[in-house]
This record gives sequence, structure tokens and C-alpha cells, in this order.
Amino acid sequence: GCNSDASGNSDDGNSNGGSDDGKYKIATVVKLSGVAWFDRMEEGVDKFGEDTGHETFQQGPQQADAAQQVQIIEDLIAQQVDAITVVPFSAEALEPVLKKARDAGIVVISHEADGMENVDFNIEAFNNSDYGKFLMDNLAAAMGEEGEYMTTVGSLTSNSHMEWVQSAHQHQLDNYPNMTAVVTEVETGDDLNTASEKFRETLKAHPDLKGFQGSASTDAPGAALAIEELGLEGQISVVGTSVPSVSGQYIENGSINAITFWDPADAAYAMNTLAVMILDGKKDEIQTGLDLGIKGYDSLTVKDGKYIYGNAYVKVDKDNLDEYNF
Amino acid sequence: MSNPLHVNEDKKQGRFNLNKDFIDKYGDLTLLFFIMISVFAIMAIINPNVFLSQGMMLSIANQFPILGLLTLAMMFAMVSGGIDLSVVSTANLSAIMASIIMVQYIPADASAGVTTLYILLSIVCALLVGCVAGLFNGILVSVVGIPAIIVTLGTMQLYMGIALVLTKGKSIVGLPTIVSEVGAGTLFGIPFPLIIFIMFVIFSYFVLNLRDYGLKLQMTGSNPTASKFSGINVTSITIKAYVISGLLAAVAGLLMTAATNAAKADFGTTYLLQAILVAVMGGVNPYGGRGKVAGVVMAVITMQILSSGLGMLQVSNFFKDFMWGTVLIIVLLANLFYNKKISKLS
Amino acid sequence: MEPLIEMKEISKNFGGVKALENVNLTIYPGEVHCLAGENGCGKSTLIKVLSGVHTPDHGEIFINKKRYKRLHTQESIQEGIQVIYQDFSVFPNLTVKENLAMGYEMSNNKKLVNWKLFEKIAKQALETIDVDIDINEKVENLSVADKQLIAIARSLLFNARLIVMDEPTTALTDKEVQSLFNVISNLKRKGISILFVSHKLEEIFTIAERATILRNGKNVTEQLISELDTNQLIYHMTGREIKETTYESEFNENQKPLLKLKNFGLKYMFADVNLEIYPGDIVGVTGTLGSGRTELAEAIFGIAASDSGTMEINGEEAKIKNPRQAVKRKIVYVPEDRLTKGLILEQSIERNIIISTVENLLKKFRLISDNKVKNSVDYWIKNLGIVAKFPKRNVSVLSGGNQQKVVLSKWLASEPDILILNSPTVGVDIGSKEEIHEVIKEQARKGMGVILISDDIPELKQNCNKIVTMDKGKVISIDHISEYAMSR
Amino acid sequence: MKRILKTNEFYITIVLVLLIFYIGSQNSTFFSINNWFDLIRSGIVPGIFVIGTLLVLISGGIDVSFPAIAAFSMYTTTSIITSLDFDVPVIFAFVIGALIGLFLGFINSIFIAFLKLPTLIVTLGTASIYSGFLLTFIDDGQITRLPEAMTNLSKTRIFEITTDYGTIGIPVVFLITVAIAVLGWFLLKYTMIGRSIYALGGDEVSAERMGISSVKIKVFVYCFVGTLAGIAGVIHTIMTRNSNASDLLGGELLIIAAVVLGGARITGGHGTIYGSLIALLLILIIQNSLILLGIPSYWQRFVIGALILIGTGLSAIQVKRSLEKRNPIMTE
Ligand SMILES: Nc1ncnc2c1ncn2[C@@H]1O[C@H](COP(=O)(O)OP(=O)(O)OP(=O)(O)O)[C@@H](O)[C@H]1O
Ligand SMILES: Nc1ncnc2c1ncn2[C@@H]1O[C@H](COP(=O)(O)OP(=O)(O)OP(=O)(O)O)[C@@H](O)[C@H]1O
Ligand SMILES: [Mg+2]
Ligand SMILES: [Mg+2]
Repeated sequence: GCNSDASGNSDDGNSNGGSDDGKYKIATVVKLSGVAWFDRMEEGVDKFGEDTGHETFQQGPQQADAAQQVQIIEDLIAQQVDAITVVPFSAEALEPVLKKARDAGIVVISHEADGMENVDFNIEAFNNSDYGKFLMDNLAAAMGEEGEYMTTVGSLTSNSHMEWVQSAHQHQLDNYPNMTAVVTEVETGDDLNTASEKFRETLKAHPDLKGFQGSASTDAPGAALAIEELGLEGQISVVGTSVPSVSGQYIENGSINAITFWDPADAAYAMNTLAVMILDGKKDEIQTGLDLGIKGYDSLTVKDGKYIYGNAYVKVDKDNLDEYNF
Repeated sequence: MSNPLHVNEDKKQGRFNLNKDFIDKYGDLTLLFFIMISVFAIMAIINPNVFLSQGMMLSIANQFPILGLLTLAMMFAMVSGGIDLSVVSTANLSAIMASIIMVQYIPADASAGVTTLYILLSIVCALLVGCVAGLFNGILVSVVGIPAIIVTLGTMQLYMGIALVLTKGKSIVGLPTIVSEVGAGTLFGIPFPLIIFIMFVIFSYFVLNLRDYGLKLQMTGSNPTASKFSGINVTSITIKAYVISGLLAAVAGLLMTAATNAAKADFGTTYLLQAILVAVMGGVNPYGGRGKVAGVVMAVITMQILSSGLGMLQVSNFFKDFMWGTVLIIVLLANLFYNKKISKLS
Repeated sequence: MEPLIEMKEISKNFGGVKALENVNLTIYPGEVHCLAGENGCGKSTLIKVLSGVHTPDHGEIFINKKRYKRLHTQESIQEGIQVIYQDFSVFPNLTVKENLAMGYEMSNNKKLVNWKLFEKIAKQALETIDVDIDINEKVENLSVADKQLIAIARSLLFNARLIVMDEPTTALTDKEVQSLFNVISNLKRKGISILFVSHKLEEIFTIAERATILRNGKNVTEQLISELDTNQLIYHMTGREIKETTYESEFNENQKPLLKLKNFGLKYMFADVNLEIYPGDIVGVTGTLGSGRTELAEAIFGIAASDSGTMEINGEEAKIKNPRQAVKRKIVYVPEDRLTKGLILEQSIERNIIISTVENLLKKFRLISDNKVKNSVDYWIKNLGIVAKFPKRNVSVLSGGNQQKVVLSKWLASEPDILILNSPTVGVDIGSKEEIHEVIKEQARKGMGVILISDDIPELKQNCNKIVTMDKGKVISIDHISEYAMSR
Repeated sequence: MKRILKTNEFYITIVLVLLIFYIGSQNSTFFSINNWFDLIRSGIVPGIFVIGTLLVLISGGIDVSFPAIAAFSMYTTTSIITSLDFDVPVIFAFVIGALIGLFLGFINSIFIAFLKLPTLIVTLGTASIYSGFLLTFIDDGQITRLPEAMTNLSKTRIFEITTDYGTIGIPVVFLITVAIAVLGWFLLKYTMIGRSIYALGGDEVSAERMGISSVKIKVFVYCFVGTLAGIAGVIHTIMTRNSNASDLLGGELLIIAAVVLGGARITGGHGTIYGSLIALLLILIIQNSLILLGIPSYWQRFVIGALILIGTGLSAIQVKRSLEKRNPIMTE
């Protein structure tokens, strides 16, 4: 984790509250502290700070709790930050407080919250339904395009998770007639152990289960853990969004076929870049085709002047596992 | 009287005549007040131009009312000699009731007036749900005779369970915009949530310190048996305490909805332990019988200053936990030695 | 002969209360020594100092010449001192066999439990006082008497050098008392000393050889029982010649009773109680602990409502299901257990006084009127001579007597017709005891009906005009005081 | 014998049996071996927590800090061992974890036994101190590559059977839970310390008079619980094969509920290992059978809440009844 860094540079940081020296104070608020995904995101936040000299830092609740996220943002407004980039735990719950932030003249960029109201921009690493289809294609390939499968989400209130599994399911109905979804949208609460136990239960209820598609970074490894213990490697295909650090060991031993993800560090970097652009008054430059100079964010799509999509998803399997270190 | 016993008793007390009554009345409060001021001072010194800004004050004022109300709810249960672990569940359940009404029953083309009417209706329902939840707790505690901690542990699950079943775990959204506008609004520059909080602080103060009910409640909390032998209707007193607790929780729930413009079964789960912690800090006796509204108010403000201040220093939220726990233990020890002193005096 | 125990200059204070002041006690091997004195004179406290439960503020203890500034419970046990506590001190959640054997096995510092052995020990312990109780029953399901018997049996297990018995017979029947006395004489023959505490003079004269008498926390005298007669003993205990003053109701009996019980009963507890209380009556109720006196009183007051028979208040039938109804009907009750039932120790003197009348002390919006409260509190403090300089302080700082007066004023403030007192002078110093008696009589003269429950026969003889004797839940006699005096 | 009919253990067992047959009748896979293996598996860590909590409740206290202690020892142990550049046998992991737990438990006992502060409040405070300290000053991340020794242990299983879906077995760490359960049972039933804990919970004053040192016993109890929590933490890491500093937190209340359901009384002095474990099994079955029953998982809390209330309610009424019949003066 990088919290130590965050609190480290804080002392000199917050003393110059405003943006008088042309340097901005940009806060990134994440769903939850202390999970690999957002630790990686924090690396991006810090890197942006080092590269540009702006004061950037990341905060997040110690338990996944919307009310906590609201409080954190309340405090950030009070600290007169220049911009807030946020990954909402539950998008709707943040609308009022983010409205307050914008009324206070703070630039707000959100991520993983497609369709959010009170933001300058929401940026997705990709178009969620495309990503869902991509996941399904991978699962289908692994399953030989036939058999029973299940899908999970971190929480029923996470819009992007829902979009992925729903579009994946639709995609399967349209293109893979021999596959059937036995249960969908099983909630795992972003907890590895829960994911594992939910998978075991489903397997009991549906012994012919052949595929698993996870959404939270802990879902796929959870299933893989169970599969390995049951010695079912290769018989049940597992794909899902995750990070190499958590899933690596299972990719190696074959209990996970492939994980897909986007690099949260890049996403954070992109959000911060956008925030600075707006603060510098370059808002109108944010158009379809814009290149943020970040891999996967080099040709953005902008819908309704507000919703931005990159094409930043990567697929990791046995072959390219060693390319990633988070 | 001729009895030597009493003579030297008089001497003993005579010596502490002056400070005695003051200590009896305000001793613990002064301690708290001191702590509150020093925390404020520290934060102000560390970073005046941010911490002392109007924005920071507003943010603080916006945040502590919810926890404050939940703590008051906790206080009533604790004073009655029990505890209420179901406050947050109750809050969410009530909020969800209100939201369901607002989302499902308000006709799309409703005029502002009609909408307001529905909103009032939903608020009433929410408060009712809170009271019923409290009533159920109270009956299980004082009629069936299950220990309060177990009862409310169960109802905590039960109420959240009901909320989950009602919402299938999803959060209810799409509330009329007025709700969040009011929630974020101010009256004479005072944030709306704070106004509500002040209202119920006054309410609680009256109930606990001024009305005969409050006296009986505290007596019951100290020693239910003796209270029964003094002709107090312990059962109804206790039940009422939990109903009030439920009511205050419901209000907190409504404020949460106003702040988030949504209702969900597991909003604010982190508040539960905080509420107990703040209550104890505020001088509520965990064994029952004692509790001062003023103490609770100071404690919750202290904690909010601490938390917002630490946020300003960009420390991780985990460090806040650490600080909260530390402060609680410090207060416990302070009270301990303070009480030792008192008993020495007598 | 060398003394076994010597306690010298022992002093002990509890908050405001001086329980012991420079008390001396000497016990020789193989003697039955009686510790006598009125309620609250410090007997139990002295015993608890000897057993290491209380640390003396001052003084020293010699056991076989070995000097202790303070004893720890373990040391005391190791020195062969066993105590039968007044409150039995048993474990309700454990079985009889465990209650009996555990302490013994511990003193042999066993680390493991051998249940077979436990049973053997338990059985043998119960045999020594030949009673039979199911050793596998949990103690919480036993009667008071059985608990006391267990406390006794437990103490006999140890090869003790001194067994202290703090009012060991309060709950026992004559038969059980007899077998206890047999046990005592056996112990004596074995050279084991007994320290015997009791209020029952006949017991003292049957069993004890020497007596140390305390009054008000101080030594009065130490004498051979043979050199004492009843009156001297009472004189030493009370400091007064027992003046044969008796109380007579000044009301004539041909008016209707305040309270009338017909075949009044409560399942398992008491039955067929017929009793009439007239204005001016002070009716004494006595009997062993566990005779159902408390249950009767508590049934009248509605703590555990009676389930058979009828009750008439001022001629009209009444059902009282809870204390509140009782208080409404102007019946009030001073429980025997002042510290846990009579007072709310963690609350102020003031609050304890006004609690039952707070409804009358309100101003508008039902707010409590500080003035009215102050007036009422001041009135009662003055009227009953309660010594409480700071009414806002916890009632627990008061001495036993003043505490009891607080309980009284709580009820007198509600102007009752019927006042029931259960052992009101237990743990109360002589001065206050007198005053409390005076208050009671004064109220009766004003036309109140009083029921006075007590073990203390002299107390009853001096303050009651009728005396009811109960046994095993039945009223066995109701005597006018004059007859009662003769019948005993 | 009528004494047995009076106990909670009896009722809870009945309920359990009924529930088992109901679920089984709805979905026969419930009776399949691997379902039971899964139940056992999910009970390994909670099982240890339950034993510790039982001791605390019997002694008349309550402890909500054990998940924090577990998380603390778990994470610190793992990072210590990973930081060593040489391999150590897995036993070290348990020793270190246990020691850390012991230490944190001892801190609790300072406030509870020596300063006589209220147990619930103290452990609330220390809980947030422990987890706050861990996540702030040590690390808030997760260790996903466990040391060799630990990973290997997590792959060792007993009773391996190959069924139509995969070879199933029980993680070997289950034996630790069993051992601890047996130890706890023996401690409570056959040692003086164990009985002293009951005595203390039953009547502290009498216990002191009998020469039991309440301070010593309390220190023992809270240290014991801490140690168990430490071990449980290490087991959790091994089983999930990654060490997440913010795992486990928040599980305390359900554990306490299980123990009370099993017949322990919050007022102290009562409770048995058997009852607590049965009650835990009951809760686990409910948690793990909803999918089998085709009940959406959002019913789970409701069911568990209701169960707690009904279970404890019944026994509360029991107690009331027996109190009324208490020490009769007359025989009728
Ligand atoms: N723990 C205590 N705290 C405060 N006061 C106490 C305590 N124990 C005893 N006292 C007081 O000390 C005095 C002596 O009490 P003690 O029990 O020794 O009297 P006693 O001679 O045993 O009376 P009894 O014959 O009723 O048993 C009483 O006034 C009692 O109220
Ligand atoms: N089961 C019990 N275990 C321990 N103490 C008890 C028990 N039952 C009663 N006591 C105590 O003994 C006292 C007397 O018990 P009980 O009411 O049965 O007899 P009683 O006839 O009222 O005798 P007394 O009025 O002298 O107490 C009670 O007030 C209570 O303090
Ligand atoms: Mg005594
Ligand atoms: Mg009695």
C-alpha cells in the first residue's frame, strides 16, 4: 500500500491550500482502502503528482460504506481542493455531495460510474457493454462455447459490474446458443472467501457447471481457490476482472484461464489529467479522439459531452502474466 | 444527633463544601469540555487557514448530526441499563420505508404541493417504523426478559434483513430532488441537518433531565429491582426508552437519505460502534442509570473535529479508527481516576 | 492456654460508616465462642476481616502467635479458618457437589477435577450433618434452608482449626438446628474452635461458653456465658435495660379494618393467611428465614401477586398485581434488603427520597420543579433527622441508619394507610433504630396500619400490639401482645 | 433425565435436526459428503472464535476485539515470515501468530482485570486501536504470495475422496480447530481453572472469598482468547491463501450470537462447548444452504436474526419459569 506516502507528503502539501502557484490540489476518492486494486490506483495518483508537481492524494473508507464516502468528500470540499476524482461505491448516493462540490467550484471527475449526473466527466476505461462482450468471448472460448456458467458481481449496487454481466449475458444469448447461465449476478461483497463459498454452493446446486465469470477483483481467485481444492483445474473455466497480483498463482496453476482488467493506475492518471485540463480551462478540448498520452486512452470516445470511454482493457493469461507487477 | 458517627461525617464533608457541589454537577462535563477545546485548538494550530475556514466548519456541522442522533438513540438505551445495537439497522429500515413511498407512490405528474404532502407522509411513516422497531426491542427486553445486547443483536440482523428483502440489496434511488436540496440546504446559514439535530437535542434534554419520566428512567437503569420496589412501572419505562431510541434512529435515517439522496440496507454500518463509543465518551454509564445530553453533544463534536481534522491532514481513515479507540480508552481511564478521587473525598 | 486467634485494635470504615473501632477478639482452641451484638454492630465485618475479605484500616491479627497486618483469603483458609457467611456465599450456577467439593479441592491445590472424588466428598459432607440433598441439582434451584445447610456442610469438610458461623441458623428448623449443635459439640471434642454469631439468645446460652459483645462497632465486654443472664446479655448488647414498654393501639377495634386478608395465598409460598389490620395497629410478623413472611409481605405489595383468597382495602375488595397499584391503594413496603431493593445506591439521596412522589413535584409541561423538590427533600431530612449535608450526593455514602430513614421518608412522603416493614432495623445503629421505632409508632398513633417483620423478638415485643408467627408458609398464631408475652 | 430436557443444548439440537431434515428434503445434495465437507470447512475459523468467546461469556465478560486481534496477528505473522529470506517450518507461523494474539489479549486484560473497566467498552476501544494500528502503521494491503510452507499446508487435506465433481477433502487445519475444541472442553470440565471461570461468572464475591483470584482468572481468559484469535487468524490466511489486513473485521457479533444461542448467558456462569458448536453449525447451515434451497441470499440476515431472537427468547422464558418455581417454602 502507499498510504504512508500519502500522509508523508501531506505536511508540506496542504499548507498551501489554494491554486495560487498554478499547482492544483487534486483528491482521488476510492471505494475502499487496502485492496490491491485501489493500492495500484494510488500508484497512478502518486505518479501523476510526481510527473506534474500537482498535489495529488488518495483517500477511501476503511469499510465499503457509501455514507463514509460521502463524509470523506464533505471534508475534501471543506479543504477547498481544486478537483475531486472519485470511484463511487454507490453512484446515486454521491450525487448530492458531488453537486455540493461542483457548486463550490470544485472540478469532479468520476470513474466506473457511467451516467453519473453531478460530474464534469465520467471516464470509463472502455465501453462497459463492449467489455462485457469481451469477457464473454473469453469465457466462451475457454468453455468451447457450450455448457452451464455463472456470473458474479461485487455488489448489486455497482453499476459497471451489473452492465458487464448483463451485456455478457445478452451477448451469450445472441452468439453462444449452447451455453446457459444457471445463476447470474451473485453478490460476493468484494470478498474472496465469500466468492469462494458462493461458487462452491452453486457447484453443488448445479453439478454440471462449466464456467465462471467474475466482476470484482476477488471473484475469479475465489472461484479458482475452490476449483483447485476440488482438483477441478481445466474442467471448469474461470475468467473475470482481477489483478495479476491476486490471481497470478491461479493463472499459473491453470485454475484461472484468463483475467481481464484495465490498469487502475492508468485510469487514475487519466482522471487527474482530465481534471487538470479543465482547471486549466481546456475543457473544450475534451472531444472524441482526444489523446491523453496514456496507453488505452490515446483515442477517447465522448458521448453526450460528458461520458468518456477509452479502450484500455488488457487480457492476461499464462503467456503474458510476467508483464504485470501489480 | 448524639451519635458520634454523624458528627465526624459532617466534618468530613464540610471541608470540601465549596467545590463539592460543583464537581457533583459538572465534574465529568468539564473534563469533556477541556478535551473538546484542546482537540479543536490542536487542529486549528496545525493548519489554521484550512481548519478555521467557514467551509470546514460547515462540513463539520453537516456531518455530526447523523452520528449525533444515533448516539442519542444509543444513550437512551444505555441509560435504561441496556444497549441498542440495532440503531443503524432501524435507521436504514425507516429511511427505506420513506424512500419506497416517495419513489413508488408519488404520481409522476404530481404538483409541488402534492409531492410535499407525500414527503410528509413518508416522513411520518419512517418515524412510525422507528417507533415500532424500538417497541419490539423494548418488549423483548423488558417483558420477555432477553438481555438487551442479545435482543438488539438479533433485531440488528432482523431489521437489516427486512430492509434487504424489501430492496433486494439494491439501493432505492430517484427520490424527489427537494429531498437532497433540503438535506444540503441551510436556514439562516445553519445547515439543515444541524437544525434537526438541535431540535432533538432539546427534545432529549427535556425527556432525560426535566420530565419525571427521565428521573424514573435513570432510577430504573441504575437498579431495576429497587425501582420496582419503589413503585415504578419498570416495564413501561424501559419500553419507552427503546421507542425513543428507535424514533431518534429513524430521524438519523431520514438525514442519511437526505444526505445521499438514496436509501440502502447497509448505509452507515460503521456508525454503530462509533455511536457506542461516543456515548461512553459522553459520560453515559455503560452499566445504566447515568447520561448527560450535554456530554454526548460535546463528545460527538469532539469526534467529528478529530475525524475532519485528521482528514485535513490526509491521513488514512484507518488512522481515524486508531485515534477514536485511543481517545475512548483515555476517557475511560480519566473517568476512572476522576471517580477514584471523588470517592476519596467522601 | 495459648490463644488460637488474637485480633487486636481492629478498625474498619465503609465510606461514612465506622463499622469497627479498635475491636479486640480472642479465641482459644476448642472453645465455642459467641460474638454477640445488635444488628449492624459490626459482627460480620469483624468476621470478614478475619477471613481476609476486608482489609482492616488499622489493627493486627495473630494466628498461633503468627502476626498478620492483613490476611488474604487464601492465607486465612490455609491457616485453617473456615467461614459460614451470613449470605451463604454459594454458587447458584453450579451443582451442589461442586459447591461442596470445589473449595476443598482447591485448598489441596489440586489442578484437575476428579468428578468421582467430588461426589464422594459431597456425599460425605452432607452425611456429617445428616441431610440429603440431590448433589447433582443446581444450587439456584434449592430452598434458602438447603443453601444454608450447604454452606455449613462445606465448611465442615476442611480440617479447620476455627469455624466461623455467621448466623448459621436463620433458615433452619429446630430439628436441623439440633443436628448442627451436635456437630458443633463433636468438633469441640476434636479441639476445633467455633465462633458463633446469632441473635437468638436461647441458642447462645445452649451452645456457647464465652461471649465477646460488640455495640456500635466497639467492644463492650468479654465474659463467660455462665457468668451472664439474659438481661445482662441484652443490656450489654443494647446499652439499655429492656424497659418493658409495650405499644397499645389507641383506636377501638369496632371500626372497619384498613386491610383484610381472607385465605390469602400464593402457590408454593404461603396459604390461608387470615389477617386484619386496623388503624393504629402495629402487627409484628416473625418466623424463620424461609417461613414465607417476605413472600406474604411482597404479595400484599404486589411484587408477586397472590393467587388465592381475597384482599379487602377499607372494606372493598381489591386485587393488587404490581407495586404501582399497591402504592395507588396507599400500601407501601420497606424491603429487608435495603442495599439492593430499598435504595438505588448509585443515585442521589434527593432522588431516592422523591422517587415515589415525583408526580406531585412537577410544574407545567410536567417539568420537575426544583423548588418543590428542594422543599420536600428538606422537609423529610429535617422531619426524620436524616444526617445528609449534601442531598445531591449518592445515598451510598450514608450510614445504615440514615439510609433506612431515606427509605422510610420515600414512603412516608406518599402518605400511606398501610406501612409494611421487613426487618427495618437490620444493619442500623442503635440511635437510628430507636428513632425509626419512634417514627413507626408516631405514624400508627396517627391512624396508619403497620406490619413489622423481624427476627428480633424484643423489637417486636416493644413495638407491636399484635404478633403473628409464621412457619412453612402458614400462620401458626396471632397473639395480642399481652398473650404473646405470656405464651413465651 | 429431566435435567437434560431443561437445557438449551437440547432445544438447539432439536432445531438443528429438524432444519437438517427440512433442507435435505428440499434438496438431497444437502446430504452429500462434499456439502458437509464444505460446512466443516467454513466452520474452521469461526469454530475457534466460538470457543474463545464462550470462555469470555462464562467468566461474565464480553469480547468484541478478537477479529481485530486475529487480523492483526494474521497479517503481521505473514509479513514477518515473508520478510525472512530463508524458509521456516509452518509451525513458526502459528507460534508467532499465537504470541502476538497473546500479547494483544493481555493488553485487554490489563484494562479489564486490573482496572476493572467494562469489558464491552474496553474491547470496543482496543478493537479499533488494533485494526487502526495495523492498517495505518503496518500496512493496509494484502500479501497474495504466501510463504512456501503456508501455501503447502493450505493444500494438505484429510479424508480425500474423489466424487463426480472433483476430489474433495477437509483442510488439515481442521484438526487444529478440533484440538482446540477438545482442549477447551477439557479445560472447562476437568480443570480447576475451568471451574473457577464458571464460579467467577456465577458469583464473583463468593469466588473471591473461596480464594479464587478474579484478576488471575480474567487475565488468563483474555490472554487465552487472544491466543486463539491469533491462531485462527493464521489459519484464515492459510485457507484463503492470501493475507488481507482488512479481512475478518466485523464478524464478532454473529459469533457472540452463536454462543448465546448455544446456551451461554451474557450474565456469565453458563454455557458449554457442545452448545456453542451446535449453534454455530446451525448458523453456518443457514448461511450456506440458501442457494441450495433456491432462496435469494438477501433473506439470510432476516432468517438469522429471527433465529437468534426465537432461540434466546425461548430460553429466557425458561429461566423466568424456573425463577418463579424457585425455592418453594411449602410442598403441595
Ligand atoms: N460493604 C459495606 N459497605 C458499606 N457499609 C457496610 C458494608 N458492610 C457492612 N456495612 C455497614 O457496617 C455496619 C456493620 O455491618 P455488619 O454486617 O458487620 O453488622 P452485623 O453485626 O453483621 O449485623 P447483622 O446482625 O444484621 O448481620 C453496618 O452499619 C453496615 O451497614
Ligand atoms: N433462594 C435463595 N437464596 C439465597 N437467599 C435467599 C433465597 N430466597 C430468599 N433469600 C434471602 O433470604 C431472605 C428470606 O427468604 P424468605 O423470604 O424465603 O424467608 P422469610 O420468611 O421472608 O424470612 P426473612 O423474612 O427472615 O428473610 C430473602 O429476603 C432473601 O434475601
Ligand atoms: Mg452480619
Ligand atoms: Mg425474607
